[in-house]
Amino acid sequence: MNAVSYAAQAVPADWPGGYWWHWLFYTVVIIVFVLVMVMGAIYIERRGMGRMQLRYGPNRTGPFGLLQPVADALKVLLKENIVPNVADKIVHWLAPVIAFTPVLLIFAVIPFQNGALLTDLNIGILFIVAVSSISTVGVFMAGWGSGNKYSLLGAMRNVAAVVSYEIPMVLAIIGVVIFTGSLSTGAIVDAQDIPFILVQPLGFLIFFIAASAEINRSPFDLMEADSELTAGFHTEYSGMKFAMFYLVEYAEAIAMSAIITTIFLSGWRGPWLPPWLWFIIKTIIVFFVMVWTRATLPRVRIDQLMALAWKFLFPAAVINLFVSAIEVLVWPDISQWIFVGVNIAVAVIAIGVGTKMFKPGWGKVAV
Amino acid sequence: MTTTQEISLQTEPFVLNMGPLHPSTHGVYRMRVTLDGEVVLDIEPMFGYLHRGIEKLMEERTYTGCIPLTDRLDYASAMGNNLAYCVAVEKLAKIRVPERGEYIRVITAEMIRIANHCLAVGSMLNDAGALGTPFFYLWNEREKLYDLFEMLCGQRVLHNYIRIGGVSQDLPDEFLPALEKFVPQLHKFINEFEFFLKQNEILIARAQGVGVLPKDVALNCGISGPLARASGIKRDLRKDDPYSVYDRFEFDIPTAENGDCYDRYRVRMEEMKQSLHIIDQAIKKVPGGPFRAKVPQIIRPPAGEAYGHIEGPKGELGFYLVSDNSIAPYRCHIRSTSFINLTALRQMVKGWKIADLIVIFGSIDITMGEVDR
Amino acid sequence: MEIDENKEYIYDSYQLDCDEGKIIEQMKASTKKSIPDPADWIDADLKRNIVLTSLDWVIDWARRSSLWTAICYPACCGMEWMATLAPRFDGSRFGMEIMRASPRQADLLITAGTLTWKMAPNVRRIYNQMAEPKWVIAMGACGISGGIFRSGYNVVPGYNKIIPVDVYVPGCPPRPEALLYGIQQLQKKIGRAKAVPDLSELPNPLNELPNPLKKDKKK
Amino acid sequence: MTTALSAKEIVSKLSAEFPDAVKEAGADSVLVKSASLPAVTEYLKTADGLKFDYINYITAIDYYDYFEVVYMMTSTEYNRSVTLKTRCETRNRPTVPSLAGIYQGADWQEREVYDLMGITFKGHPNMKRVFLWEGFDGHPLRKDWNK
Amino acid sequence: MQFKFFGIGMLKGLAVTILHIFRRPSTSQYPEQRLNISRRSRGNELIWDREKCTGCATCAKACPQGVIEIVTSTDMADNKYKVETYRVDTGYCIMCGLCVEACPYDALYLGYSFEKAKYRRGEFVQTNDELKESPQRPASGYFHPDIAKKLPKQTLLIEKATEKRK
Repeated sequence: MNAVSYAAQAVPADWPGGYWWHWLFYTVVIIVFVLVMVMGAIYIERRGMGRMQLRYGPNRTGPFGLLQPVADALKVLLKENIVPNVADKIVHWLAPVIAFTPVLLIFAVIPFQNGALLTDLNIGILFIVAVSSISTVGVFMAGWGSGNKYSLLGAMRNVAAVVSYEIPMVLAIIGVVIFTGSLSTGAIVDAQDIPFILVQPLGFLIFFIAASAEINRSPFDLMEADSELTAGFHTEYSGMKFAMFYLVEYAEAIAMSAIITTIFLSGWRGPWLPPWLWFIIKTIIVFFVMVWTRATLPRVRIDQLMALAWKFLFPAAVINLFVSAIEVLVWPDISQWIFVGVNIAVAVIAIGVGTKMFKPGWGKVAV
Repeated sequence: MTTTQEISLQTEPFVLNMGPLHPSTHGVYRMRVTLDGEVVLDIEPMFGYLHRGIEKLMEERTYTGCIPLTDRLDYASAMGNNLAYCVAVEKLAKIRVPERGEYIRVITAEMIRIANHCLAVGSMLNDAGALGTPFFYLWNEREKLYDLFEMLCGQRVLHNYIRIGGVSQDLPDEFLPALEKFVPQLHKFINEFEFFLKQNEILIARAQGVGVLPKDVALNCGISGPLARASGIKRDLRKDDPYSVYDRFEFDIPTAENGDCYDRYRVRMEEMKQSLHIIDQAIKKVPGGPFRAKVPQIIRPPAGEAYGHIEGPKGELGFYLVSDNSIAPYRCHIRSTSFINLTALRQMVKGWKIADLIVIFGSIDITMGEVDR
Repeated sequence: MEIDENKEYIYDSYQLDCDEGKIIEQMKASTKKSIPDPADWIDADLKRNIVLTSLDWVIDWARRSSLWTAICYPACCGMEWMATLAPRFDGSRFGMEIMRASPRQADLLITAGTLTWKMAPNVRRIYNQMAEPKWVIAMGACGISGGIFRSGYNVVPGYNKIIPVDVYVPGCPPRPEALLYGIQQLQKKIGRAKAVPDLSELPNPLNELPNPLKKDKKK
Repeated sequence: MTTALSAKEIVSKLSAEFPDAVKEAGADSVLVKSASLPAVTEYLKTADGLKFDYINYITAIDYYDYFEVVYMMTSTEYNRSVTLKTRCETRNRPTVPSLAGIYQGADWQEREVYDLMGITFKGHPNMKRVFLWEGFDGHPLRKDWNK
Repeated sequence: MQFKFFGIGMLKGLAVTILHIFRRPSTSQYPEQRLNISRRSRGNELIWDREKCTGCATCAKACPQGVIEIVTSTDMADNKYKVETYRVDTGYCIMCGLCVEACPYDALYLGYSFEKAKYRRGEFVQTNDELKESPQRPASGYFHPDIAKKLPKQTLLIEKATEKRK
């Protein structure tokens, strides 16, 4: 028994309000976890990208520059808050809040370790999919409410990306659900004797790409697109509200890393170390891969983004779904290690065929 | 892979003001972009935000005093501007440059070409959204060249090194050994960089077939340099109108056929290799003797006019000088490469997306200091 | 989709150009004197108040260790500014590698290059768009005094005609180390004094000038 | 080596087509009447054996008495160059026919000359100031312009 | 557009970036680790030697923008010019070095130091003895090879890079 679950169970069930203590405890845990992880994520990203670019990155504030995110946060929070005259004041104010809340909600169904989660919904996966796309509403409100053309373009791009990528993402998850037979996140982790990244390699790739597109990590960071749209949807935001968006950006990345960890990397399971540590380590590793791609790849164009979703990921996800369904239906009892081999072969063939058939975007338009 | 497709929805165009201070306008360039959604219908380039009146200022300065001004034209490749100006003045005043001076000039000119292409490729990739990494790798190489320039003339960016009739100071003793070390090291780096990006699917998707500049349009617009060579115009003043001692070196002119952004990137990478080849030959052949002809600080060229041009890193860079036998040029016109290369931008971007506009603009490789002068 | 030459679209580009010209002329006419250095303001400020509490110290520490820069590199000094961020000198060690393209999120304006009259309203606009607290470093000879182009017909002799400048870094262009030294001077200044000088009591030409932003709002 | 066509050669080539276009032949440049400039350049650009298809620069010089507009063209095929000049004697709204229809590269360069020297190019599609703002007083590269 | 196999090019790129983590960064951490700058460095100030100067004002003529202000008076006893004011605005000077090049008596040097950031515009104007050489204001070897020899050897990034591979 370790700290987190012990603390959770330390509150006797017969205390007045029983369930609410559990609720309160995990709310605090989630908020602290998200804030600390976001700070860590910012640190990892800046230092990691620094080292990939042959430099050090922030190393002056505190030991090894560990306090850099704290300084950033403090400074941004204390900056002047500007609302442009042409902005829609209410929408402009409301947007960051709406964007931020769903990110916290996602963590309600993420198991930090066995049984340690706010609520083990039996439709956990569905909840994640539903909630994670609400942020887009906030982003679009930001884009529209700012009264800035760059913001609007960025927000439009984000909506388009989320609407398209939701489909391959859900289909990729369904592949996992078929193997597990349950929508509950706890059950999915329990079912992963072999991590699903091996059983579902194609599904993992599709989910990873779709997730990066949905949360606008590079190479799909079209809605911010520094070099094109200055700062995208948050061009007109400063101070506290900008800090919220900045937080959303990284909290979403952490949330997606946590989801990937839960669904594909067998969540908190692992030898030797305590389970919650395994969960955090895996989340950080997934986030690091996101940083890594961000440091390496150029950005795709909006029509190529759409093309990738509809012409490549969607068919691939359907193939993955069918193959998984057939496997589970025909050989329900054999070892999953056989599926590992078969599915990796399927993934390689699907990508190979996709390469030959895929044409990204339509390029030039007659003007 | 460019297919053309009609837009079926009736939409209203809107105008986006890009610049003058936009992250990817390489300075202070401004465009009024008419957009239909993401599609660029038309652009109206506007400049002059860095117009410092260099041509007017040159009329007030002595011939030597103009050299610091030329540095600040194309600040990404200051040495090239110095050379072009001095070539023009020497043509006007009929001054012969000693052998050693000519070789030093060739070495520095090729060094600045490499430095400029490092920046050009890096910033194009940066515009394409590769967040800094390729840019910083290339900048690291540029930094090595900066070191060498600093050793040579004491400044990293604006060199003010080449003088009328030669160069300002002789090579320091440790310069050539350092350069000899640099050449194989850069070869190694270029190979690594090609491995890094040449085959990258996203770069290919973003750059291949994008912003095609047909050969005839390029010629009609007066476009020169890597931009023209990527469109298949095999013209390089180092071969076609050799200045300095370029006729003594062996090198190729890399060209490409398609004239898209990817080809421009390829041509620049190849040119870096060719420049290294020239430097390699020049190091071995640098003769002794004086590095500067005996030219006084203040010269009075005979009345007349001369047009001196060189193949600068960005293309044909020329100075048209009119002298009235006084200590300052009567009129100096700068045939600035960037300004004329930019002419084709409007044709290249029509119908492409706003994201392509940025990449195409980046692939032209301009410096606003040279456009606005 | 065709652009109809005859149809009146959203804007008349010539009219817009003329409007811009008017703003520039207005600006040129109204900036005869340079703005006094904020260092003087702050000294005056220091005499009047203040006891620095430990909370102030933390806030100053946060502000000076994450100076995000606005993008403003018109000319040559931009090269050295890029070099400052590049691996060799690595400005990111001071937590300033994040370049905010949107001035609203930036703290520091490094004016890397010559300022022309045509550009002046835009720079003023960017300065106005930045959220308080904000600082300005004038980089290079052109930023300080107009440098070699000072006698040019389109050149503003120094950024301090347009915006208050906190630190001047000489050189043409200054080496990255020189710029980093300038940034350290600024960091010292942030730690030493109240960050935002009270502009209202002191002679501040900024308040008397036309604000290009207002022009847009009317449209 | 790009050989500059000597004035004699150009004159001999032009005299057949345009007998009264050439005003004066300098050392390596030809002074052309401004009215016949577009026809001459069109001929130089398209005629066999000439093919001056690439325009190097357009500039103007203020000689107090007159403005001289200088054009330099290069033939990429034959690697030869030619320098044409034309003059406008008046200081008040000097006008020269535009070459923007023949060389696209002339478009912005003519705008630049207009902006800085104040020479109007007749027939140019978009004769606006390019560097300075609308409302700028005078044309700075003129010798009699001062602040 | 031709793709070989989806992801190969991207994987190559990813390999390159991850390998760079294990290389030594090329950073020199400025305030603590200082680079030896070039022996010919054109630092951000001008150094004037009062003893050598004859007041000929060649430097002022050579300066492309007229930064140098020099006022002289005739010294009847020695039959020499006496320099009364020698004023340089280092905020205006662009350190092109043409004055140093022009000076026939080696009385002008460019500075070797570059840390000259100031809070006030007025502090850049330096007159007479403020322009003297001192330990805080060492002279650089620009156009003075004898001084250049004494200065430390320049740190080169290229040498750092080639050493590493050995």
